[in-house]
Amino acid sequence: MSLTLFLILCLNGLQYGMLLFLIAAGLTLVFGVMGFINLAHGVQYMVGAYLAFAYTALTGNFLLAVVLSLGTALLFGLLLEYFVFRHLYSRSHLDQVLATFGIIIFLNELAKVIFGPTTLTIAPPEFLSGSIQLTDTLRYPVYRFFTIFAGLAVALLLFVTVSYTRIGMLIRAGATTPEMVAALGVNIKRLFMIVFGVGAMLAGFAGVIAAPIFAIEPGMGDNILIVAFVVIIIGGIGSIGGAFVAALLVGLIDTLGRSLATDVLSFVFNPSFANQIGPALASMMIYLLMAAILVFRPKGLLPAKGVA
Amino acid sequence: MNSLEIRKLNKSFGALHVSRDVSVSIPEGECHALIGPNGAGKSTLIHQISGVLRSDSGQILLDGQDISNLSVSARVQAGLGRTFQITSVLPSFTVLENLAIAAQAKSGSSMRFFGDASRETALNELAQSTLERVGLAKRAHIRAGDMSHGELRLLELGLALVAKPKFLLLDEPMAGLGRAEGMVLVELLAELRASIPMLLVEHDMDAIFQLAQTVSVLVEGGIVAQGTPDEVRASPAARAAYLGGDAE
Amino acid sequence: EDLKIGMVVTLSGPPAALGQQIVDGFQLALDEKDGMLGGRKVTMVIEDDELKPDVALLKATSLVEKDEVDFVVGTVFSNMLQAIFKPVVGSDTFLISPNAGPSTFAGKNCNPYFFVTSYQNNQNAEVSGMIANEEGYESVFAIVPNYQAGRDNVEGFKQTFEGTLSGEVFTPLGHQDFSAELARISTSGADAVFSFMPGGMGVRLVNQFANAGLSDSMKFMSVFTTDETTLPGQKDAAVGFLSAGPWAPDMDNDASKAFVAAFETKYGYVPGSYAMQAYDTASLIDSAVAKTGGDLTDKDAVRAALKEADFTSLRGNFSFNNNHYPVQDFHMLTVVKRDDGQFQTSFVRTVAPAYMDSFHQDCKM
Amino acid sequence: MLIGGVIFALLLAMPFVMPLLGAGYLAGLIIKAMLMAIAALSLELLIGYGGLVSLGHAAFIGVGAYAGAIALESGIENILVLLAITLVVTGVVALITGVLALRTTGIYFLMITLAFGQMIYFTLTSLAAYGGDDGLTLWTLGTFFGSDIVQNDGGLYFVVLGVLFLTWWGVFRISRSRFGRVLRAARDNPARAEVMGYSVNRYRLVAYVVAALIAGVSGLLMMQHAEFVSPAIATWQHSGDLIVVLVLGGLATRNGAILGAFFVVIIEEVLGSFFTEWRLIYGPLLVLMVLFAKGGISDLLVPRQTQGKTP
Amino acid sequence: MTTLVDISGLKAGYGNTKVLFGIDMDITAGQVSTLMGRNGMGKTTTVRCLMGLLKASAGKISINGKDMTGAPPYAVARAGLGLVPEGRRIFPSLSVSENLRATARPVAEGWTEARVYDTFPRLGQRKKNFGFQLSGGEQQMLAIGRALMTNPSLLILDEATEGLAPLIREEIWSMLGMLKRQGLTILLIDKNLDELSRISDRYFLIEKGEIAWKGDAADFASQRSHVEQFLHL
Ligand SMILES: Nc1ncnc2c1ncn2[C@@H]1O[C@H](COP(=O)(O)OP(=O)(O)OP(=O)(O)O)[C@@H](O)[C@H]1O
Ligand SMILES: Nc1ncnc2c1ncn2[C@@H]1O[C@H](COP(=O)(O)OP(=O)(O)OP(=O)(O)O)[C@@H](O)[C@H]1O
Ligand SMILES: [Mg+2]
Ligand SMILES: [Mg+2]
Repeated sequence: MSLTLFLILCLNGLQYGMLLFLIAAGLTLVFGVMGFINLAHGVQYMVGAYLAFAYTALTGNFLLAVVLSLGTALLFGLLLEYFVFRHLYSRSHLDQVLATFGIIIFLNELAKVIFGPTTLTIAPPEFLSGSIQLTDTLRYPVYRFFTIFAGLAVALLLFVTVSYTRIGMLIRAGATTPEMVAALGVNIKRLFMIVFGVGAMLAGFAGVIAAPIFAIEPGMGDNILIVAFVVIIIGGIGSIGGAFVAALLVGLIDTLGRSLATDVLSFVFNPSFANQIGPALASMMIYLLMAAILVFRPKGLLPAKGVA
Repeated sequence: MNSLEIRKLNKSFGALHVSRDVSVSIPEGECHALIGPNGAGKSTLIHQISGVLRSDSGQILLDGQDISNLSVSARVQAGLGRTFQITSVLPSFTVLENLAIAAQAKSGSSMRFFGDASRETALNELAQSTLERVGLAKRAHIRAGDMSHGELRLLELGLALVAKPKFLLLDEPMAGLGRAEGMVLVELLAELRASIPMLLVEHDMDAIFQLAQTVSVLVEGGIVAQGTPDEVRASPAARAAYLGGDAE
Repeated sequence: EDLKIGMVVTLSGPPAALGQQIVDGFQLALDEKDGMLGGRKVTMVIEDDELKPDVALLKATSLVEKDEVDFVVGTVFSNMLQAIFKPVVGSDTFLISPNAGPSTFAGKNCNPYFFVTSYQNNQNAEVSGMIANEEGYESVFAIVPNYQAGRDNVEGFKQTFEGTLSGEVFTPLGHQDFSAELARISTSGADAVFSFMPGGMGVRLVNQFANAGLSDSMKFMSVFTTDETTLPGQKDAAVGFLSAGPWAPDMDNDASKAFVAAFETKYGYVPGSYAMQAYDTASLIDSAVAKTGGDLTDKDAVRAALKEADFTSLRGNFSFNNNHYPVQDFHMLTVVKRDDGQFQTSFVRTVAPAYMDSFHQDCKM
Repeated sequence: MLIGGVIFALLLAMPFVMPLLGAGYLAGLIIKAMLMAIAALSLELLIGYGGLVSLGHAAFIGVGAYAGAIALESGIENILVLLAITLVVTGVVALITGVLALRTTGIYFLMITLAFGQMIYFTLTSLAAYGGDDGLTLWTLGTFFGSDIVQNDGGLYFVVLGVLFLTWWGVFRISRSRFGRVLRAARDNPARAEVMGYSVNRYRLVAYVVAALIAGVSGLLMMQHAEFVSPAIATWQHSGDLIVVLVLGGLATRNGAILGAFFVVIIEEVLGSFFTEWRLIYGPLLVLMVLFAKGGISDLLVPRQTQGKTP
Repeated sequence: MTTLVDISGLKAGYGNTKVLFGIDMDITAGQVSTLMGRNGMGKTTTVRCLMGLLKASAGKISINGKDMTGAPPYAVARAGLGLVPEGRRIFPSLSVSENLRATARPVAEGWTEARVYDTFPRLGQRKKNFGFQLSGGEQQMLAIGRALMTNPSLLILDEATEGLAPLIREEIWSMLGMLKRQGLTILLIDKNLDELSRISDRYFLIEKGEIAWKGDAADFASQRSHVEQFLHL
């Protein structure tokens, strides 16, 4: 395998990791702060992608579509929170799982009814389309760089907000002792609503960004939701830093694993056996990673401190 | 023979050395009090003895048996009972069930899959009598989670007693108890003292002077004074660090 | 009494597009014959297998036991076919597959009650190998999803392809990001890519392939990757890409032309081979029921009538082999953009006339 | 108790009225629901009483089914031998994964079980010799010393019903036993249970393995009923379905798992038979059930206070 | 003398259990009021209702003359009530310093982080430690500091000296005396009658969910044995 290929793989892993981070960040906040298991988070990613599709079709302008999609995703998250989720915070995790599962079922079907079952795509905007020459042999698409930078920017913003600002403290405090946060003068319902809305918006943003690279289809959020859960568990629930590290780890390992597992195995085993085992092993890779990490660190890599 | 003997226990959290070479021996029939300022390391020591925290070094002997390397549950099976500083019960079980389950641990295997445990009269009777002892008989069928703070403290003690421990670790049992309840508790402990030796962590000096035959003063992880209550009361080290001037 | 036909296809999730083509194609045939097949009025019971084996099983049992249908038409996917196979043929009901054609039932486990109107799964890939030979590709890179059908397709391709396979990559099902694979492909020095990537995977692969600028330096040939169900998502990215199959919407025969025109008018989209096969399935049932005079009690007679395949296939030549899988011509197809802006596959040339699958010898029937 | 009695009486009477209603299909539907109920009951032991939410439970169904299927393929036909093989294989897999998974709790446990479930699932899909992810059609089935009593044409219905009854009864007994009580105590407050003198993980591991064994048996029966195995039964989505069944039915209630299973199977069947977009109704229905029927179906039938207070 | 908080006819409970059967209390601005009663009589429940943490089934609460019945906790807090809850309830995932700052509402000449550290040097030493790492007593100091940082006009302390070493307890009592002199209104729940009587102006005795006795310092001094009977001393 050439060095170029390896570099591309790393960039891809990075880019996938960033996308995962955008989804996982909202998920880990909502989970960490409200103790709320939101399975519908993946569906919010799908909603983002469909919104981008609809708005690009409507306005013909990608940037405008992004802005509109973000606004709508935020609004959508707030509405969901207001009508459904806030009634579930005090309920058991399993009730939350069931209710959000119902929402997934509904929205996936709705997307199919509205947009049809077939896979849709949107083109990346003109100014982000070409690719950049990195070395003589290595070109990398601008759009993918854009996603990496968008992810990094959001990560930095979130990290600073959560670690150093007052609202960040309140978010962390609300995670363990919401009642006391309220009793000391903070409108916790509104805080939760904001966190939820921002989480939904981040997921939507990930969907918007992913739309031009991947394809848009009903149910597209389901698998990525599981991966996002893997990320927040590896990182430690409620920890933005953990989510970031874990997202990169998962992004890289998954990307490298899928491309290299078979090759690596064929050093050891005969090629046909490697071909048979390799792909299965590659699919298992992130789960192996998670299981291994949990066996040694049952609360994830960088657990949020003091959260029981 | 000493009932509980700890030898040179040490524990650090990072740079913070919380127990420094702590050694205490508590003979049969004795109540030994551990006092010291907030953050001195008293609860940490209790955690070390009960096994919730692993010591960095040192030895713990219960009735001559070295229990330093046993798990929490194995130490309980070996005869160690404890209460938590922050109440810890089974909130969704009734008060009686809480005690029955604690009693069950000491009466034969719990890997029994078919009999109805709630009908085991031996366990229920033991639970009931313990309830009466700690003064919660009237609350037997309340969900533990629905009780007030003070009542929970009593249940907490009951949970330790029902298992018939050979030694009792008490971390601030009086905290949160009203005057009247506190007095009941002191009487109860005074009565128990003869049969169950105990290590008592408490900030309520009246209680300590009523109960303890010997006292250790822990300051910043190390023992600075040890002796009878009167000796300790007179010790300048203890007064400076803990009791304050008007303790007399 | 009505002729009862049960249909088990996938109508949920993204693959619903395939199931829908089958439902529409069959319905079109029915409508053209005023709701009658072989002179008998038809009642359809359409069931969604949800792409879950246990659901498929239950639906199939329901069709044969509750509705007591005369024919079961299904399924889209091979694993669904496996799930419904035994209960349907076990109750002596004819099972006609309008799409899935696994090797499992083509050889020693062939069954008198089972017919396939599409193809044997490996055939398209085998024909792709021939196309690669004819086009003069010396080395080809194969990329398929890591599941049974994916592996079968690579095997099929290898069977006929005479050049070297410069690499084979198995991606997870539902794979999103092909850039790593594409990087590898671009440095492999292969003349062409061979792929089997149904549904959304195909859309992503083709778009990412084109975006990476590989279309200029490398040929793209595939099966079930650039077809009428994926082209609306691929559009210009797929133009000129090659595929293998028994039919394309611009097939030069009257029946086919009429079918495509009627279909597009009625449903507003370009029919793919799924719709064509469903239409042919309806025609097949029509011919068999007519031959038996509408009497379906004599199973042997029905079987003989089906076996004759005495109907006008939209594909042109069509007959059944001893294992009840089709013998038909396979062609090289390419993607074109039509004047009305729609995309479709287009007939280029016939590559394998009257082509038989390679399992029929094992069938003792 | 009453409701349970009614359910089992109905199920027992069913085959005698069924011929009037399209036997095989209805039997298939009920068997599907019963199998789901068995698997859900086994999971109940973990979730309802142990507080351990596993998202990899279906993997044991898969392991059980494949152990049986592979043994069948290699010529073993006696159902009792198949059962033994299934139990041994499932038990070993459960023991290994259980020891590791139980190092974690809560959502971490959920995710690590998901991870093990996925590993098992991917392993099953890579069994090319047994059909890979297309699954495997079984041309022969398990027999009871040569008799077909344990097959669809014979008395499989009653076999499944019998296993369901045993599971239902067993899980209930276990929940009230000494063992079950410790398990519930550990769910309530593991630190306290530990200080009471229980080595919490040992109890949890036993529960985990027992639950897996029952799931394995349900897998074997599934195989016998479908005459087909496929890795699809081992997916996490299937585990998720089981959780849905439990929560809908009412967690840690006597009949919740059975009620939930029948509810889910019937509602899907009924809604699905009306129109293809039935999920537009099913989804919101789930949400409404959670919001307004807090204790699940069990509580709708018998509000929890009167429902034999747990010991 | 203005009434800061007025509670009348307050009834409340948990689920089906009734706990409060009609509490009437008035807290006068600038005074130290004490709520006494045996364990489980409803002291904490009364405080929770006052703070809006528990919904009362009947009765009225007004703060500064404004009806606050059923108001959410944050609104009550912003109306000037600062709570040191039973069982400390500090924020375990925040550092000591963050615990103090997170919900602070600074005012001119009010409480600052530095002033809290002056009052509790022990906290100053453990500034960077997380809440969950603190000893029981340290947590208690933090809970008091945290409430002070909201610069309340009424400070409510529910068993605030529980678990504190005698020296610190002494400090807290003298600090409360000082706060009182500075004009802060205080509501105390404590079992330490001797210490209480040094600073308290009003007494409320709660018995089975009702106010069984109330009186001022003079009443308390003269009727102490009567009160102690209620407390079963
Ligand atoms: N996990 C931990 N990490 C870091 N420091 C800790 C940890 N646990 C306890 N400490 C520190 O160790 C010291 C001793 O704590 P410990 O709880 O033993 O005190 P204590 O003597 O019981 O005090 P109190 O009387 O207030 O309960 C305290 O300063 C505390 O902050
Ligand atoms: N969360 C709860 N659920 C149900 N009942 C409760 C709950 N909290 C308290 N109670 C009940 O309400 C009654 C009053 O409790 P409360 O905590 O107000 O008492 P208190 O006077 O503060 O006692 P203490 O001095 O022990 O703190 C008690 O009998 C208790 O059992
Ligand atoms: Mg302590
Ligand atoms: Mg209280």
